[in-house]
Order: sequence, then C-alpha cells, then structure tokens
Amino acid sequence: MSKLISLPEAAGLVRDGQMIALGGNSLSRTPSAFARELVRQGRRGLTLIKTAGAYEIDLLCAAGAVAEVRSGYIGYENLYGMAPSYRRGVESGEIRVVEHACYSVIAGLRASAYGLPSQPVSGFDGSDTPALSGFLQVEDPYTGKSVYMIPKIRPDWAVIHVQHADAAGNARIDGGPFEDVLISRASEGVILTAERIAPTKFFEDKPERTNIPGFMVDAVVHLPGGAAPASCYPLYDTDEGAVAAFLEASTSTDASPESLRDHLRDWEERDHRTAEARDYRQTEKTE
Amino acid sequence: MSKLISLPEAAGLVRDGQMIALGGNSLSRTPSAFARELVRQGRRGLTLIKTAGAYEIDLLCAAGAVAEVRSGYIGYENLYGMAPSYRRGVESGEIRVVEHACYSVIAGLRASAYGLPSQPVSGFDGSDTPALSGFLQVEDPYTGKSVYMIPKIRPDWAVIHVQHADAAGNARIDGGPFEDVLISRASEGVILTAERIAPTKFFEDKPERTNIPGFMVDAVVHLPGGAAPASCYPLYDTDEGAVAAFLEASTSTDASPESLRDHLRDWEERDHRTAEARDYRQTEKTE
Amino acid sequence: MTLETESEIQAARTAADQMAVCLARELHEGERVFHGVNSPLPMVAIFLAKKLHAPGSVLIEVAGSVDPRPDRLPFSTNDPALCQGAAAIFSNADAYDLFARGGIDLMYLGGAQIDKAGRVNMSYIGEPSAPKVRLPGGGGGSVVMEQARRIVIWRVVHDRRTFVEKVDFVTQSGNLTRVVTPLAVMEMREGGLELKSVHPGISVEEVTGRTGFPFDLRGEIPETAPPAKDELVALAEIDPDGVRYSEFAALRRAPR
Amino acid sequence: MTLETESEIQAARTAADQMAVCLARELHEGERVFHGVNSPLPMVAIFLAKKLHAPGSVLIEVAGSVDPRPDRLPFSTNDPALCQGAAAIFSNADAYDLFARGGIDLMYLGGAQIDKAGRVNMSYIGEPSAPKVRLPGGGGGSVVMEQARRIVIWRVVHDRRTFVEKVDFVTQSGNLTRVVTPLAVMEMREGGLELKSVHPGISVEEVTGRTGFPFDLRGEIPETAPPAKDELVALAEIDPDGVRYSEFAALRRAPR
Repeated sequence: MSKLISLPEAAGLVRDGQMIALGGNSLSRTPSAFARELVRQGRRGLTLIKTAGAYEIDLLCAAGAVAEVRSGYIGYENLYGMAPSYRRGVESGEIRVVEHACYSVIAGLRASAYGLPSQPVSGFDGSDTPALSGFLQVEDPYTGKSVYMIPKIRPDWAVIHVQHADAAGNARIDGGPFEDVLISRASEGVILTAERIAPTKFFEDKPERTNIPGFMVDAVVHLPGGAAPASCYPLYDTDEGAVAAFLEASTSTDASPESLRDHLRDWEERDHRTAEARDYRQTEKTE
Repeated sequence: MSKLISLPEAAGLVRDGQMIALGGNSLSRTPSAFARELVRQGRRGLTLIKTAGAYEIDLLCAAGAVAEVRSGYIGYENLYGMAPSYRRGVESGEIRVVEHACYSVIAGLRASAYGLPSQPVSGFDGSDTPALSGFLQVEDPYTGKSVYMIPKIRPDWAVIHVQHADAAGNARIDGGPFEDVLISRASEGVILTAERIAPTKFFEDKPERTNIPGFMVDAVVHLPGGAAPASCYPLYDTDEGAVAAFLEASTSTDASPESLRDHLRDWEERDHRTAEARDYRQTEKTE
Repeated sequence: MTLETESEIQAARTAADQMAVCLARELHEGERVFHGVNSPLPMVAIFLAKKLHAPGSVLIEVAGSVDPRPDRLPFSTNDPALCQGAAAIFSNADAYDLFARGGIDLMYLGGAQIDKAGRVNMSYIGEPSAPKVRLPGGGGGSVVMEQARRIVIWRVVHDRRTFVEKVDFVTQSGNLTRVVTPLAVMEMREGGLELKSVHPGISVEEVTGRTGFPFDLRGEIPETAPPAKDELVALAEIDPDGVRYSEFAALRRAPR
Repeated sequence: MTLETESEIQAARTAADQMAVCLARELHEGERVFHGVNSPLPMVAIFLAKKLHAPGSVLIEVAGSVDPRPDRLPFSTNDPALCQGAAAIFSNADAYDLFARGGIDLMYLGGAQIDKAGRVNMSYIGEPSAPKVRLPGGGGGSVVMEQARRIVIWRVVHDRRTFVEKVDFVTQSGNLTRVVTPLAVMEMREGGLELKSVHPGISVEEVTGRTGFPFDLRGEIPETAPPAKDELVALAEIDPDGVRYSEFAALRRAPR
C-alpha cells in the first residue's frame, strides 16, 4: 500500500493549531518546501519544535502561521544574522516562546518516545531558562540530587526531508541525522519528503541503514530539492543567494506580506513540479 | 595510534570486582572468546550487565567469576533450556541478582549515558520486581504520576564483538545492534573484539554506518570467530553442537570444574590464534 | 531421553498445530505484534496470520528486525535469519520504546507460573531471597506486559505447577486477554481467567483437573474450532521444518 | 554596506588572526573539543591546533561528524562539508549526551552579553516577557556550559553592550576559563573575569574603556603573544579562504 501523495495533500494533513517537529538542523536538510506549502495553504496557530532552526521557522513566522516556538536556537548563523520574522513575532508578543536548550528539546522528545510524562536532563543549574520556562525539579531518590525534568513534547507531526524513501515509508538519511530519528519516534505521525523514491529492496539490502521504518510513517512526498534553499548533503549546498534574497525582503518591514507572496510564487513551480523535472543534482547511487 | 592488542592483553584490562556490560544478545554476537579469556585469567567478583544473556554469562558463572548479575533474562531458549551454572550460583546464594526487565537495564544504562543519577522507566506497575530490586518512585512534577527511577548503571567496561573495526577503534555492526551502541556510551571504557580489521577508509566512506566512534574505544582485538559458539551475522550461525556439549558438561554437577577446563582448552587455540588462521567464514565485502 | 509412543507424538503434533492456529487467530489485520526470545510457537503463529488474514500486520521481533521475510523459519527466535528481508532493524531499546509509548498492539508472552488473576511469574520458584529455582527472568515481558494493548500467553505445558492459585513472584501482570495451552483457550474476564474453549478431544474435566485454580463452569464451554484446511495448508507451507513442534518435550529436536 | 577603510580592514585581519591563534592555544593535545553552530573562528582555531600542537585532539562538531578532514573549511559551521573524512557521524543527541556525562574537555561558546561573573546571555535583551531584542537562543550552550570541563568564550565585538555589569538574562554559566576578543584575553578567577593579556598594539585603557565591568589592574598586564610564524603559516594553509575573517563586520563576505 503506497503512502506516496502530493505535497499539497501532505501539507493538508496538518491542521491549524497542531504541533510540528521539523527535521534537519539550521540550514541543513530542512523541510523547506513543506513549510512553504503550509504557508500557501494558510495554516495558522502552529507550535514548532526544533533544536536549531533557521529558514523554515522564520518563513512560517513571517506568514503569521506560528503561535509558539520551542527551540534552542533560531537564527541564520553569522553569514545572514538573526531570523527577522521570528524575532519580530516574539518581540511583538504574537509568538510565544518556550525557552529551551537544544538538549532540553531532546529531553522533552525523549519523554514522548519513551512513554514518560517527563524526562530528566543534566545541566541547567545556573541558568535562568528553567525558571522562565517553568521546568520543575525532582529529587533523585538515590542520591538526593536535584534534577530538572522536561515535560513530554509530543508533536502531532514530524516532518522530515530525507535523501531516500520508499513508497512504504522506509527512510534512509545520509550525513548527520540530527534529531530526525528521535522526532520520528516522539511524534504522533510522520510525514516524509524525499529526494528519491527507492525500491524497497534498497532498504532490505542494508536494513541497518534504515533510520525510520515504514510502519511509523503516514505519508511520503517525492520532492527532489525539497530542502532548498537549505542544503541536502551530498546532493546540493545551501543556495546562499536565495536565502539572502528572502532575508532582505523579510527584513524590510513594510514590504513583508507582498515579498512573502513573491517568495512563495518564486518557489511554487519547483515545489509542485512532478519528480521528473529536477533542478537539483540527483544521484542514483545505491551505496 | 593503534589500539590493536592481543586477547590476553585485552582481558587483562579487566580487574577483579569490576562491572562489565556484555554486547550482543542471547546467542547472537556474544563476546564469547573474551569471556573464556577472563576465565583463563582467573578473574573474580565481576558484576555482569546484559539485557538477555546465555553462554558467556553462564560460562563466567560456571567459573566462579561472577559476584552479581543485572539482567532481564539469562537462559538458552527452548533448544537448550535454562542456564545451569547461573541457576546454581543464584540458588546457592553465591551470585547476587538484581532482578531487572530488559527495559530497566536499558534505563539504567541510559542514566549513565545521559549523565543522570537515574532514569525513569515506564511500566513496572503490578510487578514485584521494583520492590525486590529496590527501585524507587518519584512523582512526575507535571502530572503527579508515579514513575519508577532506575539507578545509573555505569559499567567499567563495555565488551562488544563486532564485524568490522579499525585500529583506531571505529566499529560497525551488521544486523541487529541490540544494546551495543548504548553500552558503548554508558561505560567507562570500551573493548572491541572484531571479526575483521578494516582500513579507516572503510568507515570514512560511510560514516553514518559507524556505530561506535574510535575515540570512545580503549582496545581492539582482531578475533575472527570471537562470538562462537554463538552466531555472528552474517558470517556464522550458532554452533549448536558446541553449545550442547558445554551445557551437558556443566549440567553434570560433579564433573563441572574439570569439564570447564576441558572446554577452555578446546577453544584456546582458536581464541589465541593469529588472525591469519580462520575457522569461520570471513567475507571481505565493503558494502 | 525417554522414548515417546507414537500416540504421544501424534497428540503433541495435533496440540502444536491447534496452538499455532489459536495464536494466529489472535492477531488482527494491520496490527503491530512483537515476540520475544524463546518463542517458536508465536513466531510461527505470526507468519501464519500474515499469510492468512493479517498480511498487513507488522512484526517487530526481538532481534530487532521489522517485518522480516526469512527463507525458512529458524528454531531459535533470536536467530539472525530473522533479519532476512527486513527493511529496517531496530535496537532493542527502540523496540521497547515502541511498547512504552503504546505502539504495540499484541505481544505473545510465556511464563513459568500463571495464576487466576492473570499474574505471571518468570523469575523465582520459592522465595526470591533463597529460591528453589532461579528461572531465567522476565526478559522484555516484565515491563511490557502493561504496555502492549493485548497480551496473549502461550504455554505448552498445562498442569497444576504452571497454572497456580497464586504465583510465587509477580514478574508482571496486565493487559492479558488470552491464554493458549495444548488443552484449551482461557480468556481474561472480570473475575480472572476463565475457560473460553476446550480443544477437540479434550474434556473440560481434564482441563480443570490439570489447572490449579477453579473456573466458572455454569455456562457451556464450547469446543475450540479445530485448524481449518487452509490453516493447515498454510502451516505446512510456512513451517515445513516443524519449528512449532520444538517446544514440546515429546517432539523436541535434540541439539546436534 | 559602508565602505571600510584600508586600515580598518587591516586591523580586523590582524585581530582575527590573533583571535584564531589565541583560541587554538586553548586546545591541548588529546582533548575532545566541540564547536556549535555559528562558530567560524573556533572551527578555524581547532583545525589550527590540530595542525600544530594538538594533532590527537578529537573534534565533535555540531553537524555530528567526528574528526572530519574537510577539503576546505566552509563558511557555515553547520555545512555538510564538515562531514568529509569523518569516520563517524553522531546524532545531535549523541553529542549532547557526551557532554552530559563529562566527555567533552573544551567547548568554544559565543554570547551576546557576558558579565564579570562569567554569566552569558544568548536569549533576551530587556525583559524576557516583553523583550527589546529576541536573540537566537543558547542552542546547545545553555545546557553544556556547566558540562564541558572548560569553556572558552570568543566575541569579535568588544564593547560595553557586550561586556556588561550584569546580563539581562542568564542563558548559562559555569566552567568558563577564558574570553578571547579582538582586544584582549580575559581569564576567569576567583573574583570573576580579569585581564590576562592585551593584544599587541592595544592599550589596557582601550580595553577597560570598552568593557562594562572593572578589572583588577594592580599587577602588570602582559601583552598577548602575537601569532608566531609557524602559526601564521599554518593559518594560511588551513584557511586560505579566510573563514576566520567572516565574523568581522569590516571583512564580512557579502552573501552572493
């Protein structure tokens, strides 16, 4: 039974107000096209979960799609600076932040993956973050040591861009997996966008390399270039010009809604094209 | 800097009274030769950690090397039945047991890997195990739910038999990883026995497939057939005759010490041979 | 080894087939099912169900493979052959996590002692501090029994040492729905385990006589549906080596 | 973009080289070192140290690769190029776990505000409930600062907005040993951050004038050892593209 659907269908699975964990990290293997499609469909009130995010978080913030962000870091690194739309949304009070460290996001996701109400995390003494975010301590019953417990983070959806998937939802990630295996376990449902739809035999030949087993996955979208303008190792690098152009447009406050529409229109053809037409280099190596 | 040493040298790293986590599971990818060498060297007072163990645990129990076992299951499955030496040691009071479920062993190892004094585990209500083993509960600060906390299990050594290692200690496991990645993270030191010493390039070509990075590893022993008489996927199956012979000898109570010596002598040449002489089929595929 | 009579051997074969079929019927289409170590009958039952009425069910087996398609069913349920044809391999922790978050529908569980309340002992006969018998331990089961949605217990021995008034030690309890033995199928009801059906050729008296706790016998106890023809054909196809017989003392394949 | 004068550009280059060298000197042979996102100078410094005095140190970088040997140092410290030549790749969780169990010797950390007590703010300027500026957040740093054995902070901006009497929000604190800026090296002592050395051509007065908290100036403040010839040669070799300059506004490579 194939789980292959179109990008608009997949984005349609996400409902207003839901919690989404986004795969990749910073400008690497980001589910960028999926985020653009959520904006095209006018999604609202989302809670976004990511250890360290950039473009796709900022884009959803620019579109007013975001109610809350739980994250360790949102920014574009030094080449581009801070995430202007995220920043504006938080400073205006439109977007609620649950201040986290990357590792406490991981702890909250682990609680969900492990069937626990909360997960202890080491560190966090001497930080104002736990108090601000309402993280509570328990006393370890063996040592008497105080440990912060991070409440379970159970996203409705994990949205993950991968290099290889099959129609059954098996997925393999090349390069750094970041938190993608964890978010696939922690979330209620999993949506994949994939550079390449491989035959199931590709996974059966090296089952140890399958990061996400098909039975956990709800939908697969064949979407070469789906991480752009972020990078997708080893297929394509970050499209720095496109990131810079997006940032320039969203930094000029007055032009923002219109420039966002332009940005989405610029990418629409690529996001919606059939898999045959590929802008991004596509290797068909099988290891 | 090569970490390659001989089996006697590697077993010599373990001192009397230390805690060892053993890799593999049941009769799969067991560090059997390493256990035999510990017996040859007369090691005493060991604490053994394993979710589900068979031959190597039973052998160490037969030799009187074991003070304590923390495990979910020790037995040979239905083909051979219970582990007689383990059973005898526990029933006589010589071997202390901390009764566990496999998942609570995992939780204790996670506590160590995550730098925590203890790790919550779901389940365990309606079991006599936590009371027997002294596992304590805390109240989750968010839901008020009681959760069992498993105290940190920090072995002095993880001993893991792998298919591929290089001289720097990078290791790749084919087939089920069982708990081996976790015990490599949870333990103070890591000792590998490996079917094959690969060039480092083998790992650099597919770094995603490296289960244990070299910097975590203290010693590597080139030991083809080192899991036998347990299996090592996909290289060799369980040597059922050898397991049955060992069991038969150790079940007859009067002949036990002598038969153990015979067993160790039978395997000594194979355990100590140089890597050139190989009894077990050795494939040199590089994926 | 004692020499078994031909009729004992035949009875054991019939019981093994009946049990495999009963266990297979417990797995429903689309469900996620797990079996542990030392579980030949459940392994056979799962592949039987997948061949018959539950082709879309997902097996996560204890060696970590997801939905393997082995060339032949191995005698050890922890055999690397169970990785063949799997599109993914889990660590054990990954599988237990799946239980912990409610992701497993059905687990087949063993048990040395089972009592009326459905409590299971896999740990100790006698006092744990000075046990008469140190059993292997609960393995995964001792945590997951309350995490899987449904637990089905199978035992190839049906006697008063196994089915006891009260277990010596509660390794685990919870979510038990059925117990399948060579004599009968029990069902967990409000008041505890009751007889659901008795296998063809077995009398209710034999079952009660070999069970250490009482059943409510006021209603009629139906006969277990015997293996249907398609079930027997499928059994022979998926398990030509007779892995399902390996748990029975009368049929045990001697180790080489 | 403003046009920078030639002398401003030259001063920034000198400062970047000095900082890269100072940061490299903090890494000792055999140590495990981590850098996070947005860390061009530490990345260059680590490869510099590995080339010079710490060839056996182990880099775990934020994209997960262990000890990569990239063909060229990328401008983004989260670039997939940092996977090249790595014999292993970690998940982020695996790297943070390593911190949590005390397995990282040295981490280089940034910070928007740093105060005398060595506390770091990467989160908010103003009140967190109604911030004047929402900063990117602490990333990994906000937990690991008390987990790494030693923390070295680098900042390419040395002014009173950065080095403040008291941070607006303590994203994290702990284990700080050094702060490296374009002007000086500070050292964490009993009473807080003090001047360890001032870079060649910089006066102590300039440093104190641009620092928002006081230093103990009773002893003599030495001059930072300038980059040695072998350090400069190695720098040019490992970073021919000038990644180390990319953090400086005067030298910033405009995005294409």
